[in-house]
Amino acid sequence: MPAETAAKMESGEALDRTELRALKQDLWELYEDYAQACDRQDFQAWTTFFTQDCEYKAISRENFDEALPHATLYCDGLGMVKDRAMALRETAVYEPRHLRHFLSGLRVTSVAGDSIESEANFLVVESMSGRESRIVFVGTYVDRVVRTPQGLKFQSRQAVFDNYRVLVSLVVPI
Amino acid sequence: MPAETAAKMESGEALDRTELRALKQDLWELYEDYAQACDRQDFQAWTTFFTQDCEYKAISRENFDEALPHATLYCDGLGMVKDRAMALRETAVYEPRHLRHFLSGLRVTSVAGDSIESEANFLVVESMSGRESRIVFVGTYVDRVVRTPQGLKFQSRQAVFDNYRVLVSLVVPI
Amino acid sequence: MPAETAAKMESGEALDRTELRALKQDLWELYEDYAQACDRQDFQAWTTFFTQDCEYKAISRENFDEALPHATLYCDGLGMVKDRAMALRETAVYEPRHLRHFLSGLRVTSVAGDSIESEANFLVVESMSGRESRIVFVGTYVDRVVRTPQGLKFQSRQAVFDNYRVLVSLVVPI
Amino acid sequence: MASIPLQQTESREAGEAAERRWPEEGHTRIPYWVYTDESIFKKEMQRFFHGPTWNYVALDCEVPNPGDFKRSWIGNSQVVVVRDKDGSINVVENRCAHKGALVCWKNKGNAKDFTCPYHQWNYDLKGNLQGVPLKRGALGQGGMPKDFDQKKWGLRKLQVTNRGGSIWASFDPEVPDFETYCGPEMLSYVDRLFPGKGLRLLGYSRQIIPCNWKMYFENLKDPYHATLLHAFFITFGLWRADSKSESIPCSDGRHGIMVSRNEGKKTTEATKDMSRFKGEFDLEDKDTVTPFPEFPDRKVVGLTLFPSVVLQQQANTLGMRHIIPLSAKEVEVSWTFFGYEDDTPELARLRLRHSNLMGPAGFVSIDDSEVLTQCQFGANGAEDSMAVIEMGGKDTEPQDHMVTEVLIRSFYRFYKEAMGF
Amino acid sequence: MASIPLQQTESREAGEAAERRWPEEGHTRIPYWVYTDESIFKKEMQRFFHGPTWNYVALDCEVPNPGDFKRSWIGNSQVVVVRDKDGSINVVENRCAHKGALVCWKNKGNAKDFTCPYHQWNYDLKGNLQGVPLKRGALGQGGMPKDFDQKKWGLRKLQVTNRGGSIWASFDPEVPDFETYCGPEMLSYVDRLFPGKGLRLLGYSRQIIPCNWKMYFENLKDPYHATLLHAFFITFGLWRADSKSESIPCSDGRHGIMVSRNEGKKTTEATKDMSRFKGEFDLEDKDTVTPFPEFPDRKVVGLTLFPSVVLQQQANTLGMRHIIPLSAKEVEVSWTFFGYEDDTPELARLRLRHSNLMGPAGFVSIDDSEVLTQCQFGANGAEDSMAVIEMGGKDTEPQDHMVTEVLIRSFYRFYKEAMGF
Amino acid sequence: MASIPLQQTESREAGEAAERRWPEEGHTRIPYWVYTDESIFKKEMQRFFHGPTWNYVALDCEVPNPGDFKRSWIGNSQVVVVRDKDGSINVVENRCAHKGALVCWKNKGNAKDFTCPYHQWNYDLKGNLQGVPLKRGALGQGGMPKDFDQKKWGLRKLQVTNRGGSIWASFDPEVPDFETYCGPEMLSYVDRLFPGKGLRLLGYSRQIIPCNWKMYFENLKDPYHATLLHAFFITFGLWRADSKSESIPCSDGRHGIMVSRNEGKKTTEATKDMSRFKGEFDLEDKDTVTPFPEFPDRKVVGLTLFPSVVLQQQANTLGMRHIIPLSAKEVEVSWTFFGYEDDTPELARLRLRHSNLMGPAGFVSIDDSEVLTQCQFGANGAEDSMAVIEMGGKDTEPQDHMVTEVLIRSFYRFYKEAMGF
Ligand code: FES
Ligand code: FES
Ligand code: FES
Ligand SMILES: [Fe+3]
Ligand SMILES: [Fe+3]
Ligand SMILES: [Fe+3]
Repeated sequence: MPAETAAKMESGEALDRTELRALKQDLWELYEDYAQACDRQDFQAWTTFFTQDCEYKAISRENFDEALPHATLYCDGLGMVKDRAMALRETAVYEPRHLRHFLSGLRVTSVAGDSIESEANFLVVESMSGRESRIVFVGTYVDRVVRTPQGLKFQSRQAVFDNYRVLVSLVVPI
Repeated sequence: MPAETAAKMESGEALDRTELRALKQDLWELYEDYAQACDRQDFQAWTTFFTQDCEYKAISRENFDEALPHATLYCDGLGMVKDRAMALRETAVYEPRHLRHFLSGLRVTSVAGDSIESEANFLVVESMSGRESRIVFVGTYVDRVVRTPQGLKFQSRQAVFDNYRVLVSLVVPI
Repeated sequence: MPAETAAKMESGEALDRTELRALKQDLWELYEDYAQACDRQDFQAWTTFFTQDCEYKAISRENFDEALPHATLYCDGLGMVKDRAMALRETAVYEPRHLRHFLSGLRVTSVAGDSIESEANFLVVESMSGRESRIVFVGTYVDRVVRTPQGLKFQSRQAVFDNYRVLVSLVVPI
Repeated sequence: MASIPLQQTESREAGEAAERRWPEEGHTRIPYWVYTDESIFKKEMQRFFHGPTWNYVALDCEVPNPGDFKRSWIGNSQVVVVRDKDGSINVVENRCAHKGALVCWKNKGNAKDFTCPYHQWNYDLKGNLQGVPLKRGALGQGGMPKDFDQKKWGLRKLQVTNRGGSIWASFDPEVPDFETYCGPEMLSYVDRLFPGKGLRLLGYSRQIIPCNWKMYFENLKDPYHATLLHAFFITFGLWRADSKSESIPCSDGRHGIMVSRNEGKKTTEATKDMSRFKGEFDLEDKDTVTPFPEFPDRKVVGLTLFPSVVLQQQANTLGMRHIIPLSAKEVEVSWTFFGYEDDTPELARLRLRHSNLMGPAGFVSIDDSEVLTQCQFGANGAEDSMAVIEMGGKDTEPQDHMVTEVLIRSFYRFYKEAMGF
Repeated sequence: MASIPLQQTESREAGEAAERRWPEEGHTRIPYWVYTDESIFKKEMQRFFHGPTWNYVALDCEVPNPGDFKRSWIGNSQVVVVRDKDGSINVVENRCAHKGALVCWKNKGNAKDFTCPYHQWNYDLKGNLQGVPLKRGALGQGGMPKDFDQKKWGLRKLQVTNRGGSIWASFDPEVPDFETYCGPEMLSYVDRLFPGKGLRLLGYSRQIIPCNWKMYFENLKDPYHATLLHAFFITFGLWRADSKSESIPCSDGRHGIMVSRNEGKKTTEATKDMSRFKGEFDLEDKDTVTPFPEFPDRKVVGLTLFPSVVLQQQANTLGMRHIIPLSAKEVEVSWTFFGYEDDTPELARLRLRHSNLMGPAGFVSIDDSEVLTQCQFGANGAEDSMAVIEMGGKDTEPQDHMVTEVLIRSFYRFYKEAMGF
Repeated sequence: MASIPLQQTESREAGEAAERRWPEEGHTRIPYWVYTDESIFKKEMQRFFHGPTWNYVALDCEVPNPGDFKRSWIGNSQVVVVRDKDGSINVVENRCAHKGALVCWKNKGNAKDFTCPYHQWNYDLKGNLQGVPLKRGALGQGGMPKDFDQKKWGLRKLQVTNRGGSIWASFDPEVPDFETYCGPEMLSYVDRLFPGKGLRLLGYSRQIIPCNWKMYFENLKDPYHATLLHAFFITFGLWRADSKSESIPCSDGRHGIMVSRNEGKKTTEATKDMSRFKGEFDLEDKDTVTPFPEFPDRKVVGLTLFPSVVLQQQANTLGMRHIIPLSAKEVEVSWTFFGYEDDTPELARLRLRHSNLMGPAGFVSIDDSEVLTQCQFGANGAEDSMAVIEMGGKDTEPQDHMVTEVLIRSFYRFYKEAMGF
């Protein structure tokens, strides 16, 4: 385990290298499955990645760094996550689009019992009719993942985007 | 293995988690080696990733979703793959360019004997003289891979690009 | 191990597939940790990835392919690496920016004792106030990594960027 | 309502703009070239944003302490809003008097003074030039000429008003006072949101919409669309045609007041015209659409305060939507969400939740951002065509309902005259 | 060939365009400013694409059932092609009569009617405005004025022709009929491709080429380049100077017919001039260059039907190359590949294979896309310079070979006059 | 210093440019519209880069062998620099005489001749058209008309000067000779860097700076900023106000010579004005700031040779900074780093190390690229405002120190007149 990462690990019961790698592999699958649900715009599937007491934010780095509570998209509890999914399906009006996630740089920053803090970079590319494909979001996930009987889930997921401003609208969760 | 993926797996003889991970590692190497051959513009090497009875398509999502048979680049059999490679070397006229592939989100959607169906996201960035580097392709590979004595090969590779239109030309296969 | 890669491996004592994969995993962590240090703009941390006798270059593909010695950013020895880090902190004047690295396609091209040659693709996306996020660098790392008591370090890292030109300035090392 | 003349502030006018002719029907029509012509855009920047108008630039809670600064925009000009040592607020243009470099390179921070990086000319927090390095040369050589008058070369200083914690600025020294500029009715609504109690900054959301800035402004002068387009609004009764409403043009039409009331989920006579009403759709978490009744008048309000901002109060979310035009075909909308220092924790929580209605990912604002994009697509290349805005009649008088485009008509009556069309 | 006047449809002309002077040599020269000047582009959009021309918009097999629609383009205006309940085809402009939003947001689909999302004005499949929600207000208030005449506010309706399954539209109600517009010779070639039997849609390829739309059009009026540039063509005899060919300008030069014959791999006298001939190069899979002889005349044909399309038949690939100009320096080429309902499976298979010759990845089309990019690079900033097009002489008469630029000369003779240069 | 008239080379002038009026203070002011107006940019390209000027295009060591070529730029026109069979160097415009395609598609290479890919017109290394395929037709048909005079249709040939291995070109056949154009003082400094001994190419760095090209040019006429902005320079004594320096305008101000001396790390009287001096900061590897004394005069030099290049010699890094304007608001700076064939290995090593001071990642150049970006931000939309350049007085005479903007004043005195403002 790189010294860098180890230094940031606050775990009481430090993982050895093999355990950490196994954990990262599990997390990586979680991250990729989540990205895939977003890319498919399967909003129902998206809700299944969260715990009941979850928090989900798509938040600008500006707000995150200043510790401002407002997030561009903010869900406080699984109910709000489910309401967002339903609203996207039932009430929101938007032009069709394709989105693709690219992830890199997964890192575990803390392990405490069943609670894991981890981060990774994301890049989201959008394609729409009549326009060139373009980067719509780039940034870092700042997450707290917990082990549950149903596998790993996000208790807190913050998609901290570096973009100064959102291009038109943030429809599909990041 | 996440429930999501498992649900889509049609295999008669389901793989356990360890087997699936091993398979994904093999596939990942195949995908990366393929991308690398494209990036190097080593067209001869590119032909070696396909089976004799292969199909290769670079196809727009528009055609793919509408199940239209036309593909922007279409090879039906290894002969056509080899002819494409030769034509790119010998007859095509095009301005020099550099391309780089970025892959993310490999997933196995089906395993049946030696035949594996898998997908992954691709992003291709182009650099040319006098211009800024830009995204030229983004989308999803939809593949059927088979085990052969020479290792894993593509029996069918569809590079389904989300881009509404090709930027100038598609010279180097995706 | 794919035939392709094997052919390029010049090692006297060839690694078997398992050893190679283990090596790639170690390298991948090194690459990701390095990228993370750059993204955090932690210049001090950046210096720790290099050996005493290191060479670091951010060099255009144009110069690299023509074997021209000039690099846009050039450090010859750890002293110069440290001086660069200090100058970025203490003397350079630049507008604040966020950068994110995305890596793909790690490959080992040679193993000779404790010295490993490896490559990978990089994509760097920049975000600045009042502007859209954009690709600032894309290309390939060409590296020589050595095993040291402190873990893997770069004896030589060349960030060979395909971009025809740098967008404004190269402040944060690639 | 006072009639405030909007003087012509620029002498030369771009050629194309000068030749345009408005449709003869007048303010019930909008020719699409007002949304596409860059020479008109240039003229708007000069005449409106650099003219005798008050432009929203910040909330004072964003710069609480002496030396705290924030960069902001007036049209396409960048300014710095900074709290002075005496606690007052200054607004200066962010351009060095020497050779034009931006002096301040960060969006927010704290400074004792501002030093331009290029040649280190130094300005105090009022924008006065207080230091020119090597002004007397080095080793007895060079330096500024004797007649160089440092007092003449400060940063451009703007007029500033602080109204209950909302900060407004003007490039024009002749601008009428803020009270006159708003007029009594608009002012009362501004004061309703900024009654003088402490503000609490909740955060920002910024977005770029590929449409003309006036389309965005119009969107908030258009209660008619809200009751039809926004399924979320209609379904949960947050904004409906069958609620008691008002549409009040102010100051010759430049400003507009849009008022309604949250009447909850319901089905009435008028529902049949709202085809996007989704009676069957319900929420898991009702808090999102259940406002705490913080204003005694129980109103829901959208104010368009010309030319730079929309003040929004919907459920418990309060927001300043700063309009930053980028070009004829692109506008940045910069949302500042805020509450009050005396908010209870529960109200603070509701503000955050309700801000999900608004902004780039807002349950209702998504619809607007998307539809405005499509309006600009329609306007592009349609210079021979025009919009018709006759809902609620053809006149420009205040109306006590929302099935009307009177606010838009009033605005274009004003616009047409102010632009000399 | 009938001489069809191309009227001036716009009243005001952009300043720069009006001042340009054509080189005195006339139609044997092309000044590079025709490829770079945005004011000329604007004039072309008005005069050609919005003028008395027939523009390709779709194939009827793309919208087989009532309610099926497809979005398409005429110049830089978006239209919707929709099959009406009675099976006929309507083409309407995709812009709401109210405030200009695009009414249809999807490229393809099926609809009973079109509802604009913004205020839900509803149009039938002919483009008639059939519903305005809250037209009579709500709770007795608001609504449209009494004199609002719904009949006047439909979507803009275009003239439509369906010729053997190819759909053409015109913004100009005064456009001559399609037969007259094409002229008998072009018409016979259109009918050759669209003889009235059922069409089968194979798919689309779209590309953007950073060049003026006329460069693309010229490229298909230029048989001379094909026999030199396209190594793949020459080597496999798909298009060669030493094959029996024709080059026929039509309708004052606006259209062009380019004909040749596939004579297979061979070496003749003329081969020596074709330095890109690669005698040694052969294919593993010969099917790619082995057409099934489906047309009795054994011709290979490229038609430029002004201003919007190239009709291509090469080997067994049939394609409509829709020309969608984006700006003076960018064109989208949208390829629709098709076959016939009665194609045998083997012929269907060959069509797909042969489409590898064409499109953004086409064995020969790559060359064109790349070379046109370089032509635009050359034209940019070269307003004082011009092209010379004297191959095959200086006149504009039809020629029975391909070593000629007569189609391009004819086109620019027409263009010069039509644009008033 | 000879006064070389800069003739008006274009007949029509863009409308906007013609109407601009310079501030009455004259050359001590720069109105910001010189940095933002595209019609002025167009005029500059014609009048300066296509006019009677000598433009840097290459070093002869980049094309050592017959047939070696390199693409380069003069303003926004691309040229090919090629070594002919006899060892001399030709410069031709990269645009086919036929239909304008770029003839050469690679940045560097070796060629016996140039064949345009489109129709394979073939040019010799001087740019003469030597082959037109199918000129006499095929099978007795087609071909070029009898009066087609091949001699008239070559590539555009430029005037060329090779001065000690630096290659210069001009579009204008009437350009004065290079010596006259430079004037004796500038010429002596050019010769100091190019004394006739063999050059060694070290490599390129290219960058795009979102600023007007003149801002970049000015930056190198501005010794005053360097002693204040560049903490790295000041701290290590590479460029400081308290070193013996000169600021010499040449040829009516178009060119400029900036001279100083490396006096190492020190603290003097003047240090107090240099607030960015970092006495406590030291390097691990001192080589970076320790030049080998290769020039007997021990000078450090920056030359602005109008309009296309900055020649830089700082420590042991030698560089040609080629200025390639892309638009009014963007410039490419293309750096060619070089040494001499007789460099010792140690000197060669130092050149590479010292090039870390310069270029897109240069310890000092980063500051410039960043600050110029901010200057353009300041200029945008500030057409009613202007820069003041009075450091070192108001006149335009040479000065023997660096606390002055005399080179910029001289340049704008020249510019104002040359542009007819
Ligand atoms: S530009 Fe600000 S000090 Fe010179
Ligand atoms: S814009 Fe279409 S209904 Fe209002
Ligand atoms: S354009 Fe060069 S040969 Fe025709
Ligand atoms: Fe709305
Ligand atoms: Fe062609
Ligand atoms: Fe500098």
